Amino acid sequence: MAGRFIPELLFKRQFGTTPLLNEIRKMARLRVVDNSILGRQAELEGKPAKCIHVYNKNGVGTIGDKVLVAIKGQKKRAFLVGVRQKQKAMVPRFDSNNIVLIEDSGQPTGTRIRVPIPSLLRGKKGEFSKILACATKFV
Amino acid sequence: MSVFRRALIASNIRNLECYCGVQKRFSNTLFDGTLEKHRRSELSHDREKTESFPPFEAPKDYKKKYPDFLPNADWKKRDRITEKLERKDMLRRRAVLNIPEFYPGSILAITVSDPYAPGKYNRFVGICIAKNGNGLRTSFTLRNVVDNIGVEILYELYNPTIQKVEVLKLEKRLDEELYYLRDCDPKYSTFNFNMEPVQHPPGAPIPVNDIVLKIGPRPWNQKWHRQNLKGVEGLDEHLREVEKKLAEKTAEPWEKYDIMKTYRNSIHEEESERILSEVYEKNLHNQKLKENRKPLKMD
Amino acid sequence: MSAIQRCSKLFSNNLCRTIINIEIRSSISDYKSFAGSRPKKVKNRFDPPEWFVPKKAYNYFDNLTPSNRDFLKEVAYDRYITNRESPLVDEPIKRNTWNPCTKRTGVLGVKIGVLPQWTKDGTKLFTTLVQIIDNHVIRYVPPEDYKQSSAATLYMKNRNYGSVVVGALSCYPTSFTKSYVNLFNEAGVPPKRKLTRFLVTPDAAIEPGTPLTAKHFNVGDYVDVQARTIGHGFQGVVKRWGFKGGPKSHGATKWHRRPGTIASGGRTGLIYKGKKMPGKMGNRWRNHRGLKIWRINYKYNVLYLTGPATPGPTHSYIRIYDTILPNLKKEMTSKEVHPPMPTAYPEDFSEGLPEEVFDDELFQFNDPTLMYNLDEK
Amino acid sequence: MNKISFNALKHAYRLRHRNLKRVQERLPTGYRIGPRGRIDYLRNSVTNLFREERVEGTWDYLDETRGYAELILQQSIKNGYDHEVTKEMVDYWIVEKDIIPKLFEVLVPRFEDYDTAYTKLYTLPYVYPGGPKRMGLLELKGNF
Repeated sequence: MAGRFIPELLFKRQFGTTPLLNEIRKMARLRVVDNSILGRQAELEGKPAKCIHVYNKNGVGTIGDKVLVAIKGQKKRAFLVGVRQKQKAMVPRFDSNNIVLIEDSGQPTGTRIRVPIPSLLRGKKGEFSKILACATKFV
Repeated sequence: MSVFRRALIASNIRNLECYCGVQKRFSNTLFDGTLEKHRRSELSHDREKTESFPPFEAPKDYKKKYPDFLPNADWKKRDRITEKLERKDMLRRRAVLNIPEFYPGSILAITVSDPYAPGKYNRFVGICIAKNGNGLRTSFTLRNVVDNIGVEILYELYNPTIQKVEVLKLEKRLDEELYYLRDCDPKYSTFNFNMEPVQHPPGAPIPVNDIVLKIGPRPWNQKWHRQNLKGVEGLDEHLREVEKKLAEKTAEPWEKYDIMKTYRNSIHEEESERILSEVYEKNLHNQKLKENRKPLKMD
Repeated sequence: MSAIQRCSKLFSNNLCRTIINIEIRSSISDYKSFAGSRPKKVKNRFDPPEWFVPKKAYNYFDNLTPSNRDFLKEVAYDRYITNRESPLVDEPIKRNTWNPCTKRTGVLGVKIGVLPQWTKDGTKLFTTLVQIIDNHVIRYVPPEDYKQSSAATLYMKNRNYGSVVVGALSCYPTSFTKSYVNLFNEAGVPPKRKLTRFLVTPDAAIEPGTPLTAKHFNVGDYVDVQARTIGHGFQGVVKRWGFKGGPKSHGATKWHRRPGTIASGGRTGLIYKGKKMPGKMGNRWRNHRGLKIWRINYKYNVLYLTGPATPGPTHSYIRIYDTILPNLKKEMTSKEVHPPMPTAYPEDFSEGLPEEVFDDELFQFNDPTLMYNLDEK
Repeated sequence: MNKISFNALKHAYRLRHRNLKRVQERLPTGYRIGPRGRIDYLRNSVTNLFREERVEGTWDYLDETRGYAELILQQSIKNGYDHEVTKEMVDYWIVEKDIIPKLFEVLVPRFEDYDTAYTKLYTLPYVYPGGPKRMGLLELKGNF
C-alpha cells in the first residue's frame, strides 16, 4: 500500500502481495498532501505518516474522517481527503491515501493542498471548513 | 399396446421438462415453464395477452451498440416480466438523455448535477477503463491523472443525476478491462479537461488503438501475469521463477474451448434479436416523435 | 423395498419404470387406500391430520388423444369461465371503513426479481418485484365457527379472528384429486396450485370467489412479507453459522472446517440446547416487516417493495399483508386515502386505471434529469 | 472462443454442467482428473461420436457430450472451415484429424436443412449385474 512512496532501493518486497482491502486502520501508512514542511521531510526520509487511531466507531477510516498519525516522532491529528478503497458510485477513488495535517487548535499546518479533493467534502461544515479554504481543486 | 406406447412417450416428455430450460432453481421455487403457463392460462381472470413480436429486424451493430439491453445470463435470476419492465425504464431514460455508444478505451466527459458545486454541476474527463453490469445496473469507470495523482470515478449509466454524456474520442483497446493503467506510467492516463472532441464519421468502423504499454515496477495492484492481457508487455522482468511456475500451474487454457460454458453464460442469437428488435422499434418511434415536435417549436 | 421396486432391478427398462411410476404415484395420491392397507394403524407424528385432503393425482392428461384433451379443456373452460355462476352477484357482504385495528386479507404473490430505482433526491434503492397472479378468495370462516374448528390454536381461540383462504395460480382440474377440486365449489373458481390462510377481523370479511389483484394495495403503504428462504441443504458449521474453522496448512490434519469443542465437561457435562451445529440450512419461513410499496404496475400486477433482502429465491411464493408495526400503521391512518375495504372491486375503478402508479418520492424515468436548485445550500 | 455467437440449441440441455467425477484416465504422469480431465474426456467422446455415429454409454455422460457435439455441428454448418474461430474450435475438439474432412464433407451437407436437433439420445435398460447406472445411446440422425 505504501510501497509506492518508499524508494525502491531501500525496501523491496520479496513476498507476494495479495489484493488488498486498502482499509485505513491502525498502522496504515498515509501520504501527506499539504505543503507543510513536516510532511515534505517525512516523505523525503522514506518514513511516511502512520495511522495510530481513527476517530470513528468502527475503526476504519473513510473520506472526511479524522485520524491520529505518528510522523517524525510527533503525534498529529489529520483529516482524510481521499482514499484508495473502492467507493460508491459518483465518489472518486484515488491512487493513494491522502491526509491533511492539522494543529491542536484545528488550524491546518500547511497553507495549500497539492491534489484535488472530492467534491462531496464541500457539504461538511465546522472544523472542516478551514481545510476547504486551502483546497485548490475539486473533483 | 398403444396405451403403453403413449405412456412411454409421456414419460419422455416429462423427462424433457426437467431439462428443457425449465429446471427448478431451488426446492421452494416454481418451474419456469409452469409459471409461464399460468401467466397465459385461459382459466386466469387477468391473463396476459400474447404479444406478437415486432416485425422489425434490428441492425447488426445493435448488439455491440446496446450491450446493456441484454439481460444477465444467470438463469437463477432471470424472469421474462422483470426484464421487460427493466427495458421499458431504460428506454424511457434514453428518450430523455442522449447516451452515445462507447467502449472501454474511449475517452468520455461526464457532467453530473452536484449539490455542493458552485454551478450545481460537476464535469469529469477520463478514459473508460471498465464497463460492468447490465440493465439498470450498468456502470462504467473513468480514470484520469489530475495534479500527478490518479483519480477514478464509477458512474451508473441510468442514474438520474447524469446531465450529459460526451464521447471525446471513440476507440477501442486490445483488452476489455484496462485496470492495468494503474500500474503503468501516469502519462498514459493523463487527459486534458479542455480536450476537444475528435469527430467520428457516422457508419465508419470503430478504430482499435493497438498500443502496448510497459508495466511499472512491483508491487502491482493485481496479478497481471495471470490474466492473458494483450495490451501489456515487460511482465517477465518483474517475475521470479517460482511465480512463473505458479502461473503455469494455475492457468486454465482449456476453459477457452469450453463452448457449452460460453453458451450457458451468454444469451443466444434468437433471444438477443428479439430483445434488440424491440429496442429498434422504440428508437424509430422516438425519432418520429422528435420529427413531429420540430414544427411545434417553430410556432 | 416393494416387489415392484425389486423387479425394476431385474427388468430395468423404460417401460417398466413408467408402470412403477404409475403404481407409486397412485399409492401416494390415494392416501386412504394406502392407509387402509394396514389393519392396525398406530397414530404417527408424521401422519397428516384428519382434515387433510390429498392433492396430487396421476396425470392421465398425457395419455389422452389430442382431441380428447382439447375437449376436456373446453369443458373446464365452460364451467369456470363462460358459464360461471359468480358469487358476487348475490347480496354482497356489507363494506366497512378502514380503521387501524382492522386486519385485511393478504395476497399470495410470486417473487420475480430485484431492480434498482432512484428517489428524487438522487439516492439509489433496490426494490423487490412481486407479481400477483390469479389470486382468489376460496373460503371465509367467521370467528364464531373458526374458534370451534380443530385447526384453531389457543392463540386464535382467545382472539376474534375469522380466517380467509386465498389461492393462487388456476389449474385444470384433471391434475388434482376429486376431493381437492371440490374444495373450490363454493368459490366457483378453478382449482388452485397453492393455498394459504390469513386471519382477518370480522369487519374485513370477504366473499369467496372475489379476485385479489395489485389494486388491493395503495402506493406508499407499508406491508409485511413472509416467505421461505433459499434452501442450502445440509451444511457444515462454517457455511451455516460462519465459524472460523481451522488453518489450511501448518500441519493441520483433518482440521479445516470443524466446529471445535461443543461443550465442557465437569459439573454440567452436557451440550446446551440451541448449540450451533451442522444441519439443514435455509428453506425456513422468515418475516420481513415494514416494506414500503414504491410503485405498482397494474398491467402485469407487479408490486415494487423496498429492499433486495426479501426472503426466498426468484420464482418462489411470497405472502404479503398489511404491516403490523404500530408506527407505520399510524402513518397510514394519517393519510387521506386508506386501503380499500375488504378489497378493491372493479366498480371502484370505473374511470379506468393508469398502467403504472409511482410514489411521490420516486424518480420516474420519463422525468427530466435531476437538477439541484441554485438557491439551496 | 468468447466472440462466437451461438444459436439456440434445439434439444433439452441441462442448465448446469456435470462434474464427471468418475473420469479417470491413466496418463504417464498419473491420473487426469478435475475440469481438465472432464474436457479431455468430452473431446474423445465427441470425436468417437463423429466417427461411429452411434455411441453407447452411461446416460449422464452422453447427455453431457451431446451439447458439445450439437454446437460444433451448428457452428461448422454456419461458418465453414475457412472461418478462423470455427477452425480453431474444430481443431481442438476433434482429436483424430481424419474426421475433420468427414465433418465438412459428409455431416454438414446432411444436416444443412435440419430444423430440429442433429442428434438423438435414447435410454437403454440397466446392466445386470452392475450398479444403478442409467445407460443410454447417442446417435447422429440419418445414419444407416
